[in-house]
Amino acid sequence: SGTSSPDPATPTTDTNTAESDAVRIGLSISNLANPFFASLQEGAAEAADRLGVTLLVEDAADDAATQAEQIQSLIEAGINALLINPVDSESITTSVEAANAAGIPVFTIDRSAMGGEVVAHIASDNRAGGEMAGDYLADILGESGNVVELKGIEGTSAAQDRGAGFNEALTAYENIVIIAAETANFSREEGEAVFAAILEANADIDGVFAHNDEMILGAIEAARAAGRLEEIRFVGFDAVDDALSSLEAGELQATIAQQPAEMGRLGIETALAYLNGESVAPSIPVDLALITR
Amino acid sequence: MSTSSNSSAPLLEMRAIHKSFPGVQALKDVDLIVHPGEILALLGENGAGKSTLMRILDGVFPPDSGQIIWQGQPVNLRSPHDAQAIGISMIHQEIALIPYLDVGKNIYLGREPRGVVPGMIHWRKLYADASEQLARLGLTIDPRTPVRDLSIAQQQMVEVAKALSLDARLIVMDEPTSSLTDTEVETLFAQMRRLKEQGVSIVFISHRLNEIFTVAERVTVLRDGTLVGSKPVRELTQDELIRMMVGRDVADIYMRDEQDAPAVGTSAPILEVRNLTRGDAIEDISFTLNRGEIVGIAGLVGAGRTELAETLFGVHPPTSGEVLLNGTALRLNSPAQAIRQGIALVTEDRKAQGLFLRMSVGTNITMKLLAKLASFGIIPGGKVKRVGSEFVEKLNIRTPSLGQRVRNLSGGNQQKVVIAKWLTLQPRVLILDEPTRGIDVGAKAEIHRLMRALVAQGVGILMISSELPEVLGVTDRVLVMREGRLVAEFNTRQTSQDEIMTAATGAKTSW
Amino acid sequence: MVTILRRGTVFIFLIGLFVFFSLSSDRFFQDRNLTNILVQNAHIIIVTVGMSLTMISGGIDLSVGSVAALCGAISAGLMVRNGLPAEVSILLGLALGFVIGAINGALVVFGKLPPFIATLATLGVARGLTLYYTEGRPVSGLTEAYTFWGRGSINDIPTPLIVWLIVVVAFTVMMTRTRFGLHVYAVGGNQETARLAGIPVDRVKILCYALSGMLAALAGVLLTGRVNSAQPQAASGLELEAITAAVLGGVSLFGGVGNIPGGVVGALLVGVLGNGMNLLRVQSYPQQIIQGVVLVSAVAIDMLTKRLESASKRTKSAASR
Amino acid sequence: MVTILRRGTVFIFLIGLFVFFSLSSDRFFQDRNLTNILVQNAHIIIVTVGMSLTMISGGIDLSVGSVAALCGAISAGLMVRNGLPAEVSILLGLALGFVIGAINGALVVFGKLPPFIATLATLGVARGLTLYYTEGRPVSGLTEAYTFWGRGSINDIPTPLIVWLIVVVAFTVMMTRTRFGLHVYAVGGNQETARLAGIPVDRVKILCYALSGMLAALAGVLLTGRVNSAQPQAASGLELEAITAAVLGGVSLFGGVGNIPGGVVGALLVGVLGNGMNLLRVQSYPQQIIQGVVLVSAVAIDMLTKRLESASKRTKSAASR
Ligand SMILES: Nc1ncnc2c1ncn2[C@@H]1O[C@H](COP(=O)(O)OP(=O)(O)OP(=O)(O)O)[C@@H](O)[C@H]1O
Ligand SMILES: Nc1ncnc2c1ncn2[C@@H]1O[C@H](COP(=O)(O)OP(=O)(O)OP(=O)(O)O)[C@@H](O)[C@H]1O
Ligand SMILES: [Mg+2]
Ligand SMILES: [Mg+2]
Repeated sequence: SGTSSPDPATPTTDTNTAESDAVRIGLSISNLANPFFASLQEGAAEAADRLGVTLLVEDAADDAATQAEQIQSLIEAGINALLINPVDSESITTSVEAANAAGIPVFTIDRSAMGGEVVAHIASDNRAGGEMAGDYLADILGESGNVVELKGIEGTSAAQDRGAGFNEALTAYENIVIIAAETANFSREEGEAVFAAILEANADIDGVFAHNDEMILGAIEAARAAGRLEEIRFVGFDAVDDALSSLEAGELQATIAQQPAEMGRLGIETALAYLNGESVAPSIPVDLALITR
Repeated sequence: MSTSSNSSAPLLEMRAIHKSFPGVQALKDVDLIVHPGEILALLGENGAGKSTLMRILDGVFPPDSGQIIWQGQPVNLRSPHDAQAIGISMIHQEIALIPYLDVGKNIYLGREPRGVVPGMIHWRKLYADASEQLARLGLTIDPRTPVRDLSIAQQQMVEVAKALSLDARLIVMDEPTSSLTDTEVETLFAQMRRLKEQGVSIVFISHRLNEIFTVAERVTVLRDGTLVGSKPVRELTQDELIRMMVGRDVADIYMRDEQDAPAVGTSAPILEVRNLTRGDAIEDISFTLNRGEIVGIAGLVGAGRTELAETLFGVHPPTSGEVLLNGTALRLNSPAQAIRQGIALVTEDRKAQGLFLRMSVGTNITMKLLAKLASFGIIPGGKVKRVGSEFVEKLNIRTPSLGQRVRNLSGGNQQKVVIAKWLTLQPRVLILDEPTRGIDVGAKAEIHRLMRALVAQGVGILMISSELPEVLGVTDRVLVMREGRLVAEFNTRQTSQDEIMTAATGAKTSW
Repeated sequence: MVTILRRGTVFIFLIGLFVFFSLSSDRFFQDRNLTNILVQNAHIIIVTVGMSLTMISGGIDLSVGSVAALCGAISAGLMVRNGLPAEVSILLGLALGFVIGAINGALVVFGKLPPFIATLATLGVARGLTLYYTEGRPVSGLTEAYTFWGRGSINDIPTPLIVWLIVVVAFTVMMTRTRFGLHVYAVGGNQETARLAGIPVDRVKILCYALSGMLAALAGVLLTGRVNSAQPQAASGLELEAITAAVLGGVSLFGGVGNIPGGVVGALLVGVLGNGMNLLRVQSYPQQIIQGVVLVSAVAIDMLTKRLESASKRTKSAASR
Repeated sequence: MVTILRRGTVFIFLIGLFVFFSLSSDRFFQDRNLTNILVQNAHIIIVTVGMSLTMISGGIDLSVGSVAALCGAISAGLMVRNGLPAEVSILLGLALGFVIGAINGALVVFGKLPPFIATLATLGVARGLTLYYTEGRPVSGLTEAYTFWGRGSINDIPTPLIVWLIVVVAFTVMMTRTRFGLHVYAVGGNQETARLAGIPVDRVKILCYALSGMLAALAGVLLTGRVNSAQPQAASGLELEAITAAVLGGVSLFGGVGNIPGGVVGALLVGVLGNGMNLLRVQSYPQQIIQGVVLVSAVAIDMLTKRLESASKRTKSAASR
């Protein structure tokens, strides 16, 4: 029932809101001290300004219990819609259920909720990110060559989605062969160790994609040690600081960046669209950015 | 039932038993017969194979070949459980109690009284029964006391209680008296006779020959894993018995060599103990040990002898009093310090305090020496081997090699390793707590000879022993302790077993 | 009872934490939060019971976390993919846990493997099988009948709380009142001696591991129910938490010593500490540090009181002479 | 020598794996790959040496992984942030490891804490401090002088290989030829007997933990050098790998038994297995399963040969009479 049209904003009638025409949206953020979420909030604030929405922001400082309490007070403040960036996917369930009970539509951003009725989940499209990485790698390799995939911790959604996107992208290039796909558990040390073994097993490697930057940075060190840095192209994911400097140094060719501000903007726009009676997809993918030198 | 069944068919026959361990043929073609209602003594030197034979009977391990016939039927005993099931109960040489469990649980372990609900234990009955068993042996221990809080002697009595509580046809007692004093031994013998009257058979192992003559009817002797023979006790003298065991004559082992004996009181004091007190364990102890003198300490189980030895060795600091070594005050903070000052202690509990069971015989013997020989912390390998072999030979330790793990030695041979460890050190004061526990007559004589050689060099020896004949045989003076206090002192040559016992028990009468 | 009191200090430490957090955060001592603590630690408590069992018997079970994940996933899968009723799926999951545990026991008893190695191998194998079975994705689509066990309630009392209480009581009775319980202590206290006393040492050990496996499976079912899906990486590292709780509760790594309620107190101590620090908004770096310090203090104080106690006992017995 | 041979089976298993992988992958038995194996396991081997030490003394050191991370990060930080020369930074890092280890030892000896709890607390505290110090980000910008230890070489022999060989030889000599080594075995074999034999038990234990801490720091420095930056989450879980290697190599969790080269063989066995499976492109789910199975078989076969050996010895000695 999540994608259907909304009940018109009934709560506004019985509250004391002066500007009853202005839509009020609550945004509960896990931790504003983290720059990633700070820019998520900025994106949301900017969109709210532009669209004339009143935005009420709460910072849970990474604490699930605080978040639950703040959401309770947002509900009592009579908001029309609730955007949640949960501290913890599991314990947020009770807050989502509380909002459901109060008839307030709920949207989650970046991290999902495990229970309760959520209209839409807005998050980076890891799958699309994987595809971008695959396409870019194919592109710089001239659409042919041997590539390696370094996978994250098996069973995590990031590893699943990034891997799926990457593999799907590469099916389009018949001259590109994935010669090895190993897990290095998102760690730099393991990235180094695993890629060193892969280097030994394969005399001819043209490109590597890793599910995060830590692993690709490890792989770069392994290639350096083997004296094969020059002959291999590297693509990572996440755009961490070390990856950006490696990009500067010309060792890493590309990394995929998430766009938190974009998530914030999409969150507000989706909520408003829903309140305006438009139908909304349950999962709203947020584009990722390919960062190259 | 009565003893008349002796002439009837044997209760147990072990036929042509063979057993070998890596490097050791422990038993070779051994036969053993036990009649109903009989107390049979099983004798032999350390390592002769007595415990091995009994452990085969208990199903601990199988024989390499041979047969066990129980009441005329061949039986296959694959575990102690099987042995228990047919009515064999066993007191093992090494104390086999679970230290963290209490006395009552230990006594009934494996055959707990059942409660109303299946699987449940009837605790009240268990503790009541345990109390009764303990009382029968004259023990006043609370059955809820954890076993690790008991002294070795008390643990040995708990083992006895455990074996007696089992409704057994045959009870094997592997050196049950090795750390008991006469009083407990008498209690035990009374119980053994009572059981015999009820038709229960007992196999009794001991290195105290006087006990054999007191309680056993027949002896079976092993030597080097082979059967020497079996005879009624009354047809034997002590010398004949020793000859059977060792295969040669042994001069009266307690005979004092008069020339070696120091003149009491003329030598300079080496150790002076003044008003030594530690909590309630030992109170106001004062005595002097002279250079070249062997002083014995006698007393009942729990009299505080071990506590005194441990205090002198710095295991527990005293609450008050002082100890002088060669006229200077000793600091009794740790064993390490005591050792540095020239004091050595052979502890009573060899398994818990004396040995590294999983290490080799060589390492155990030379452990103390190594620390001394090591220069810049580096150990001289050759020398270690030489000293190790020397002591193995001197004390006649039966081991296939210096590399054998100590846990694989027979009980008596383990005890010899403990003693050897301290002899390598050449201390100035040697304290021995039950040093010859479980050691055979020959080796005991050898240890006594070594003690005398040490005192001849000016060492002072303090010997705790529960075996009064030994105390009378080797010491110059005897101190008697009772309830943590020193209650009497005797010149060994002018006292008797009765006089010492009277002082130890505080009783007026002797028996 | 005596055994519970004997571990008094860690328990008092737990009370102390309660008082401290109640004073420093007005949200701590609220129904909702307290219930949370009791529910969220359910799987740890249950696994700690099994861990205490294997540890008291002289072994250890490192496989609990991945056995929980595997049995959670398979029971969920049986229901979602194969359409079995929730109850049947859960019972089959528990049976699987029992069997895996028994295999651990057999490896230890007949393979003569050190328990550390045997269960570590099972840890790897079970996690691998979980990933294989789930293809690395969560198994979702559970019905109320399943999730009831992880997040339902009976008369407002949360089911997981009821489940762990029953487990704790049952296993406490087992360890203190039955022959099997006594035999576990005996085997852990001294295996050789236990054998000489005629105790079926091998059977006792295998049963300990099997029960530990079954409890791990139960923990996996509760966890799956609570988060409404079986996660392939669920319960990783659970073994370390359970061992910590058990040791905090007085179970010895060398066997023969400890009791069930002690481990529960240990698990709650760790749980309350984490919850309280979250309420006080302690950042996550200092949390690890504080946790370490509290861990050390709790056990150190416990050791200290024990020494004082035995010293006073000695004086008392002296006076009574 | 005897001790090495006694652990012959695990060693033979290692050789067997070598042969198997050499036959199945032509890449395996190449200079470069073999060197890789020897270099990439350097930190595990070094930590295993320290772990064997504490385990032989009857304890355990769970803090090695986070101590490695902390000391790696701080030595890197001293150089990058404070401008100290690489060698000085590294030495200070090792000293820090030694001190942390000594604190572990003091907690065990004077605080009477179970080693498991004491070092688990240190695990948490050290990881917390690492995150605090690094603010959760890698410390990069190391010079050649630092990374030389983790990925340089001398005459074409990789430095980490040289370092671990030296560590292994030095500690083997220490354990077999010196008084301290003998005392470590004695303390682990029977603490009570050791104390009564005048061995300074407390000092021996503290030194074991201190050395383990120092070796962990050394491992951290090598690891930091190898990946060219200090990672705040570096070496997590290293403790489990080291314990596994040590137990595989015959070190007992109950103390008193084991030797240094055994642990090295154990570490290499795990390393070779991982490397070989990567070369054979085994997927990662089955890798965990295969690893478990190999672990169990290696130890089981070892146990079996030992039993057969003693049986054949028996027959031989019987025949010779
Ligand atoms: N488990 C074992 N492994 C190897 N050798 C053993 C083992 N048990 C006993 N032996 C050897 O078998 C021989 C017989 O030992 P046993 O314990 O039967 O002697 P015993 O007659 O009881 O001696 P004691 O009077 O000292 O108790 C000894 O040489 C001993 O070293
Ligand atoms: N660690 C301890 N805790 C409690 N009581 C103890 C402890 N050690 C000894 N005792 C008790 O102190 C008393 C004196 O014991 P001690 O061992 O010194 O006596 P002993 O004369 O040497 O007798 P034994 O022949 O039993 O060795 C005994 O009642 C014993 O139970
Ligand atoms: Mg014997
Ligand atoms: Mg005594």
